[in-house]
Amino acid sequence: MAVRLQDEPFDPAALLAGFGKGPETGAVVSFSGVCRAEGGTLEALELEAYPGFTDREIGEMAEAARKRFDLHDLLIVHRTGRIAPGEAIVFVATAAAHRREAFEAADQLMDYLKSRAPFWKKAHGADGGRWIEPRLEDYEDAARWDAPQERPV
Amino acid sequence: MAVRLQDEPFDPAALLAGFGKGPETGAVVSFSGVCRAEGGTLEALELEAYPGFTDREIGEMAEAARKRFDLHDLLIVHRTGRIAPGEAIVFVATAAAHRREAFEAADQLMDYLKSRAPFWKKAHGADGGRWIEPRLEDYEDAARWDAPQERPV
Amino acid sequence: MSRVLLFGRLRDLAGWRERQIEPSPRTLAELRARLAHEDKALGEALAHPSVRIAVDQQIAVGEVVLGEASEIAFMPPMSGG
Amino acid sequence: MSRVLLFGRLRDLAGWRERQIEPSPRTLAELRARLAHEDKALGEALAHPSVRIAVDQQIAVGEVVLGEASEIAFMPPMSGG
Repeated sequence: MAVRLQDEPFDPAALLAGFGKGPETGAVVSFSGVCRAEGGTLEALELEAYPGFTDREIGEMAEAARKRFDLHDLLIVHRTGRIAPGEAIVFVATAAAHRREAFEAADQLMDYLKSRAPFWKKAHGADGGRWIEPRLEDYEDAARWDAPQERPV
Repeated sequence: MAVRLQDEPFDPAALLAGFGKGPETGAVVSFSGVCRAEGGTLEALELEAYPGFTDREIGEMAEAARKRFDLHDLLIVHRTGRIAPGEAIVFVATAAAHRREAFEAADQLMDYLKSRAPFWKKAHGADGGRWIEPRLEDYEDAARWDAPQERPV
Repeated sequence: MSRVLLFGRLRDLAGWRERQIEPSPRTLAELRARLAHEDKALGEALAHPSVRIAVDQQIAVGEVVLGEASEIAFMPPMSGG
Repeated sequence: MSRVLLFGRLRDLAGWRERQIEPSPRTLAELRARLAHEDKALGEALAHPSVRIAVDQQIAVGEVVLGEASEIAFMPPMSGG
């Protein structure tokens, strides 16, 4: 299991090449999040992390997912700094005996990374930069995995 | 969009390398199904397809998924013939603007491929070969995507 | 002339995967009868309700007049990939 | 000496990302007051309930005695990756 934050670009296919080679691994899911061109209006994304804090938080979520879904292997790589359209922002790969666990773990980790992981994101365009916050649907996606809340009677 | 059945082994990472490069693609999901060693009891899987029929059926499901999930790109590669432990059996990749569509399309297509696609599968071990049928949970997984049934009143 | 295809365990049971049948049977029932006449166990296996039939690569249901059909496939439950 | 870190739009608002503060503030309230004294707009932004605070990389809630704390981070709502 590994979690990496890095300023350097990475190639999702190269990361998949060495991943999940256990003899009893039957299912490998990968997710690559890529910076969209937004019709040419986006010059770059800027992603800020809190080194030490961000990696630890992601590492804790990763370890919880590894246990919950009985993963054989897990890899999370996340870009920071300035990211150009077409470049990968995040890569999550999960390996398990069966596909249900591999899919759900990757899906859950991505919901977490997109809405609750400690990153701050700025979109740079022709009109300058603006800080962006999660879309409402990102919160909703992440909430799918929460335990049911206790309600006062 | 492409659907391929092939007797030759393939490398999932190499398939991912050229996939989903559209400028507005923000999410790429890949699934690789791999032949498990089953603790050394499995010598090989043998997968039989009905050429012409099997590819057409998979192609129709792929086209339906492409439309339903508004996919930017879709690739399905499926092995046939004799497959050794550690070799990939199936690869599905989906590309979409956002991750929910990419995840659900890959998940749904895998449920279909594992339970309803026209393949016949034989496990070869030290004690000879036996034909295998979908696990109950494969049918259940696939049924998650069915429209609610009309009930007679 | 018709081509008959067997898949999965039906192929193992019959000991063949593909056969030419001449003259072409006019109905599915006639084809079943001719195959069962030669191989009773195969005839019974082909009649099992779990076995689906494709005529010229289209799923056929119930009794079928084969007409110009050239390819009849007997498919046991599919295992998925 | 304490290190203060600002993230996201707080960093843009203040015009700095990291600062040494000397002498070390004894409480979070004292730190807030000293920052607000220099930059009223920043002080108000830091006081917004959506801003989370980490003291030595642990989330802090409510008023906090900083003690030997060496790193105080002010974090606006996280955007995710």
